[in-house]
Amino acid sequence: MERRRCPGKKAPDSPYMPDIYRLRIISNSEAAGDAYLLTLHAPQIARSCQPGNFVQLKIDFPGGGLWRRPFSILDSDGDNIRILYKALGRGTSYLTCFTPDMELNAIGALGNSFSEPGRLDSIVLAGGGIGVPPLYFLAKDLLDKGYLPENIHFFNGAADAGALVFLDEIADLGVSTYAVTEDGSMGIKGFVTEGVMQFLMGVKKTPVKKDTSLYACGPNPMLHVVSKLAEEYDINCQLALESLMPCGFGICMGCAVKVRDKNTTEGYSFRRVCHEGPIFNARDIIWE
Amino acid sequence: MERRRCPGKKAPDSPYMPDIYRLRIISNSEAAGDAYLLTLHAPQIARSCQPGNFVQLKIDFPGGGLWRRPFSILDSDGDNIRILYKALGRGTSYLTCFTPDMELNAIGALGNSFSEPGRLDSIVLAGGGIGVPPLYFLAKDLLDKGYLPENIHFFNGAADAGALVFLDEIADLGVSTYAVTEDGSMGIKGFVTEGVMQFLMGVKKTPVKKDTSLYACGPNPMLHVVSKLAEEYDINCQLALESLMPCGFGICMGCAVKVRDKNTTEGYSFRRVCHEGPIFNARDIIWE
Amino acid sequence: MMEKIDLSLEIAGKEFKNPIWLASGTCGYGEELADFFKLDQIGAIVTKTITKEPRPGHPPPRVFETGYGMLNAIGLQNVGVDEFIESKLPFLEKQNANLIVNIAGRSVEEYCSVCEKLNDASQIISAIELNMSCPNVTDGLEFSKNPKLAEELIKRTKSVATCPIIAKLSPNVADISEIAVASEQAGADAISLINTLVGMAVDIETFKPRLSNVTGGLSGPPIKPVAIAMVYKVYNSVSVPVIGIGGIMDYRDVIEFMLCGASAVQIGTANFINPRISIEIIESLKRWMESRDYRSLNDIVGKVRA
Amino acid sequence: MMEKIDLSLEIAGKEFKNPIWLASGTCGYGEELADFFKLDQIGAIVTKTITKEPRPGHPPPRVFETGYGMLNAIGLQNVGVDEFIESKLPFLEKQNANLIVNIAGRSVEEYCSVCEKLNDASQIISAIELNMSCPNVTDGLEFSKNPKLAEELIKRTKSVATCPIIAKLSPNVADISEIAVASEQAGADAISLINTLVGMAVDIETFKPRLSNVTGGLSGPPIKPVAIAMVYKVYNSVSVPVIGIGGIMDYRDVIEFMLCGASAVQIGTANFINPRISIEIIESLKRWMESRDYRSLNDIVGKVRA
Ligand SMILES: Cc1cc2nc3c(=O)[nH]c(=O)nc-3n(C[C@H](O)[C@H](O)[C@H](O)COP(=O)(O)OP(=O)(O)OC[C@H]3O[C@@H](n4cnc5c(N)ncnc54)[C@H](O)[C@@H]3O)c2cc1C
Ligand SMILES: Cc1cc2nc3c(=O)[nH]c(=O)nc-3n(C[C@H](O)[C@H](O)[C@H](O)COP(=O)(O)OP(=O)(O)OC[C@H]3O[C@@H](n4cnc5c(N)ncnc54)[C@H](O)[C@@H]3O)c2cc1C
Ligand SMILES: Cc1cc2nc3c(=O)[nH]c(=O)nc-3n(C[C@H](O)[C@H](O)[C@H](O)COP(=O)(O)O)c2cc1C
Ligand SMILES: Cc1cc2nc3c(=O)[nH]c(=O)nc-3n(C[C@H](O)[C@H](O)[C@H](O)COP(=O)(O)O)c2cc1C
Ligand code: FES
Ligand code: FES
Repeated sequence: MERRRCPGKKAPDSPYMPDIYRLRIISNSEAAGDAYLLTLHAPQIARSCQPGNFVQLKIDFPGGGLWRRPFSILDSDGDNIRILYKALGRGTSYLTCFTPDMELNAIGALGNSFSEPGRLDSIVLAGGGIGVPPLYFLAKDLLDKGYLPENIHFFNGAADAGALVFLDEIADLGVSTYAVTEDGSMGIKGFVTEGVMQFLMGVKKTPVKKDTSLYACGPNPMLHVVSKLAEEYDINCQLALESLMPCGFGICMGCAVKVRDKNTTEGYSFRRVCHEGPIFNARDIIWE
Repeated sequence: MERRRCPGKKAPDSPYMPDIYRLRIISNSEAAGDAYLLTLHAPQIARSCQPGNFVQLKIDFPGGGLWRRPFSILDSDGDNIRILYKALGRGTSYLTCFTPDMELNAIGALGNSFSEPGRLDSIVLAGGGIGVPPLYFLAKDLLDKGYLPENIHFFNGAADAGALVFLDEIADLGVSTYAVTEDGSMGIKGFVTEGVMQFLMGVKKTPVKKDTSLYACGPNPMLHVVSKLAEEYDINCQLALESLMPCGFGICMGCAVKVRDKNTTEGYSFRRVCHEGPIFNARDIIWE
Repeated sequence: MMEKIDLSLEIAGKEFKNPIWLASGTCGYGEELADFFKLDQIGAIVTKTITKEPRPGHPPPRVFETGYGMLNAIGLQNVGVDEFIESKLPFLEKQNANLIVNIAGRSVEEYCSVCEKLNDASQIISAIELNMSCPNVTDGLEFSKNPKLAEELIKRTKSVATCPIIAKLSPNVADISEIAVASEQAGADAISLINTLVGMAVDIETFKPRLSNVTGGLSGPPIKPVAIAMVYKVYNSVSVPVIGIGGIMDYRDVIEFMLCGASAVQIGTANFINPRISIEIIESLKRWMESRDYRSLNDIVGKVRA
Repeated sequence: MMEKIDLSLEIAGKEFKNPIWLASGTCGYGEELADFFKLDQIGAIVTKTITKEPRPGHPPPRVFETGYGMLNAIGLQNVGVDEFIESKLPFLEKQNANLIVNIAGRSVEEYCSVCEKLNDASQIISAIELNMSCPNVTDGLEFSKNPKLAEELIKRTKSVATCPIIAKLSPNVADISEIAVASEQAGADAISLINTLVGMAVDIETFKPRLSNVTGGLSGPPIKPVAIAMVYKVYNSVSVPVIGIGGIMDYRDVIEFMLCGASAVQIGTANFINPRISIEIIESLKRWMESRDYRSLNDIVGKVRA
């Protein structure tokens, strides 16, 4: 596996380094699908962040909690970044109570970014649950860079229609948007991987061959299936991984993921999801 | 030392027992002298509490804090109790952020109460710093019971005029009110004990002998001096003690204070400030 | 549905209606907690350590809050075994509380003499718990650090006492299973753990230790992971029941202990914050078991998938 | 005014500009933290444990948050001493970082061979810290539990190494001063403590341990009172400098450790939450000393009024 620094991560042409900021909250309110949308005034981060990057937020919720909490950047405009989050546990639930003009201590932007697909590829984005944010940012970024909306296929999966996150906003980008629900209450029935598989089967059958690039973010079992699909169909696939992250900037080795590594006697090594990731090539990951 | 149950503490004629309540906040706002006034809707406590009683509030401030925090009851009307507190540390500072209609988990009423003075005694109340609340409640209670306001002398001490707590409200009771400030910026100059001493000297010189009852609440060094004065002038003196209180209702033995005890071989024993107290006879306390 | 759930357990022939007990030193002799719930609802109440003679305990300050935990050095303040039998036992009997008496002494003889005195009341005592591990007084601790001494203590008290003996161990050792195994071999009917970890705090204003005794015992949530690791280790070393103690604040903590091998647990510091916590935990535990379709503690105890 | 305050200290002839160091395993090899501050500002950086051969470390999950603390079982993932010298040392040298290299091994020989290799770079290494105490791998721990082994390890490494040796002790022992004394007698130039406490946590949904390694090391605020008690005990047993570690989150914690005898401290878990914490602590410590009119660390170290 090459150890290249991915775009967004202190690329040689960018003087940007992650830093600690006190970010003012612009807004923090409910979005569709049980999710919340948080807008933070963060000029330094906004100007340099890339799809896949994340921030580590310090949420001092009552009763404690030691670590910061990692959140992907959903997108950025000149001065602000947005975060789309679900209130799953203690920290994220408490985060919903923060109101405009309060400040949040953040470290960012952290992590690497995606490699770009070929100009004419079919681009498949597969987000399960709260896996939408990095892919949304990627879709926006690709459109900015001139990729054609009709080449971008965004699969958004959830348990049911009510839990689908940010579906309208994705559709508003103009990309092909597919809802996938486990209970079939909207769109394709099944896991989000079901939708992706159907799409790949369809592509295979089309006479005009096109390369496909697959990007996915979601729970590990989903990413595992996605990896298998990518292998089966022999397509490029990048995954945005999650992990427990005590630090988020590479000093604790806690967020490790097992990757193939020919340079070690073991044939594998552990990489930091926060620092060499969170974006990995699917074929590098060793699933256990 | 007799082990009698003091009034307010499950007296045989009262079926009242301390309990755990979720109390609705009626108001919580700044009062004079850096203090805050908190009104809680607490019918069960309000109807049975006595001067000297306290409640244990659970304040889930960010970053933790395991124990509840004890606060004297300032007074009660039919349904509500009031608490007067200073924002000294992490818990009390966070308490200032609570707003009406939020709830506080409380245990109460806890602790014993004062013994009543003789009907015609000169009654001296000495509160240092945030020592005012139990004495204010006592003064109100005595007035309710028909004690004459002119017999009640309330000494209220603080570092300076600005830090004097609840002075106007005390004066409004109609009792003789004396401000004592360390820097002399208001009233008598010196520690609150200075004011008490001057008063006791004055009483000594008056031809008509009257018994004096002294009640004090404040920091330990102050209470120590008050005890010495009481001994010197040979008058009844009751102290409302403070202590670190892990539980507040008698099960941890953490809040102990050393008292004379002829029934033990050591000549002393440790009593629980929360349970046998917080009101003690000054002459029982062993100061170290 | 809830009725079908059986929370009971047995230790050395004694029945406990449920596995939620109150830890020694955190429930007095039951009198104060009886204001908050009926004592016969909980599995057992373990009394504050009783010694042969009454003890005044350490001077204040005796306690200090450390983040989300606390230090204590109470110094085994207690009324002594005679006064305990005379004035505390009758109340507990009247309340129908399932009673475990925790005892300590400066020597094996002292432990034995307390046991002997308690024999008269043995029909209302379910077990004696040996505090071999109080970090705040010199007695006890040695027994928990030296397997030979532990063995002697347990053999001797077993030969005297008419009710089961529970050995309560200290976490302040290199290998707790060594002491647990020695205790089991000497005849202990159950092992309870952990007592507090030795800790200290200093006031940086006055330069004085926060406790008059300088060091004290750390309890509460901070010690839970340590307690769980030790329960797991001891469970895998002995075959007598293991009783888990340390930092339990809710029913989830109880399940964690049970998965690692605790047949029962004791609630300590949490009683200070919520005197009704044990009752609430019993209810939540039942509901959780029901939701998972478990019928008895056997479905949980030791079932960690390590 | 601030200029008059002298935060420096000396250990075995090596000068440290201040007593705020970064603990092993919580600062990598300095590369990532250099994004947040200049490494030459802190007293020393103690590198992640280095072993003779590279080690992959334990599979995930490796970490778990426990209340206001955390468990870890990284498993000494490291690049091995050769790669360390080749690719990590040059960066640290360029940054002018005061460097302490933490090492471990499966045998005394392994420790010694790492020491030997480091000798070539000894002009830029202020000290070697022996990790005698990692609870997550079998190596190391025994050395910290058995005074005889500790003595042998230190004697042998001292005879090989050309720079001072710091013995880093485990808290998972019955009497830490025993090991400290043995270490001092064997020639250790300083004692650092504590490493993590053994802990465990279980997911009650899946019944699986939270760490792949089942148990791990507890760090952060929960262990501070334990660390302080041990530093105090060791300080009163040895005369070499003691370095305090465990749960330090701010300058007040540092002062507490120093009052109990720590000549210097290491910041561990706190770096994860605030990568600039060490720099902030140096500033606050200076301000506090100034406010109290203290000129040097001698005014604080060991000054607890117990
Ligand atoms: C790189 C990255 C990007 C992420 N982006 C987003 C995002 O854009 N939107 C979003 O809603 N969520 C995102 N997450 C997940 C988010 O960090 C967790 O939901 C959050 O940390 C949970 O915190 P809590 O206090 O609410 O949960 P807790 O009460 O602590 O625990 C609830 C659950 O969350 C898990 N969890 C706790 N801490 C972390 C952590 N540091 N990392 C991952 N999981 C954790 C626990 O294992 C537990 O299952 C991301 C995670 C990573 C690693
Ligand atoms: C019986 C009793 C009645 C009291 N009545 C009042 C009152 O009416 N109004 C009022 O303002 N204050 C009262 N206090 C004091 C009040 O309890 C403390 O100020 C409060 O607990 C401090 O909490 P904190 O989190 O703000 O402080 P922390 O940040 O925890 O510490 C700040 C300081 O407060 C002290 N402290 C912490 N916890 C306690 C505790 N449980 N008991 C006593 N001191 C503590 C600490 O030693 C420290 O010096 C009373 C105390 C007692 C024992
Ligand atoms: C204030 C206090 C007093 C204690 N007294 C005793 C005691 O007398 N005997 C004993 O065996 N354990 C005693 N303990 C230890 C507890 O029984 C228990 O083992 C320990 O606190 C860990 O549990 P916890 O974290 O739930 O509190 C005491 C603990 C506290 C906090
Ligand atoms: C994630 C992590 C990794 C650690 N790795 C090492 C290590 O490799 N070698 C070592 O001697 N100590 C290691 N430690 C222990 C720390 O150096 C320190 O002794 C301990 O964490 C206590 O300090 P703290 O509470 O400030 O974190 C590690 C600690 C953590 C949290
Ligand atoms: S979270 Fe610490 S190295 Fe990745
Ligand atoms: S505070 Fe627990 S006994 Fe008084």
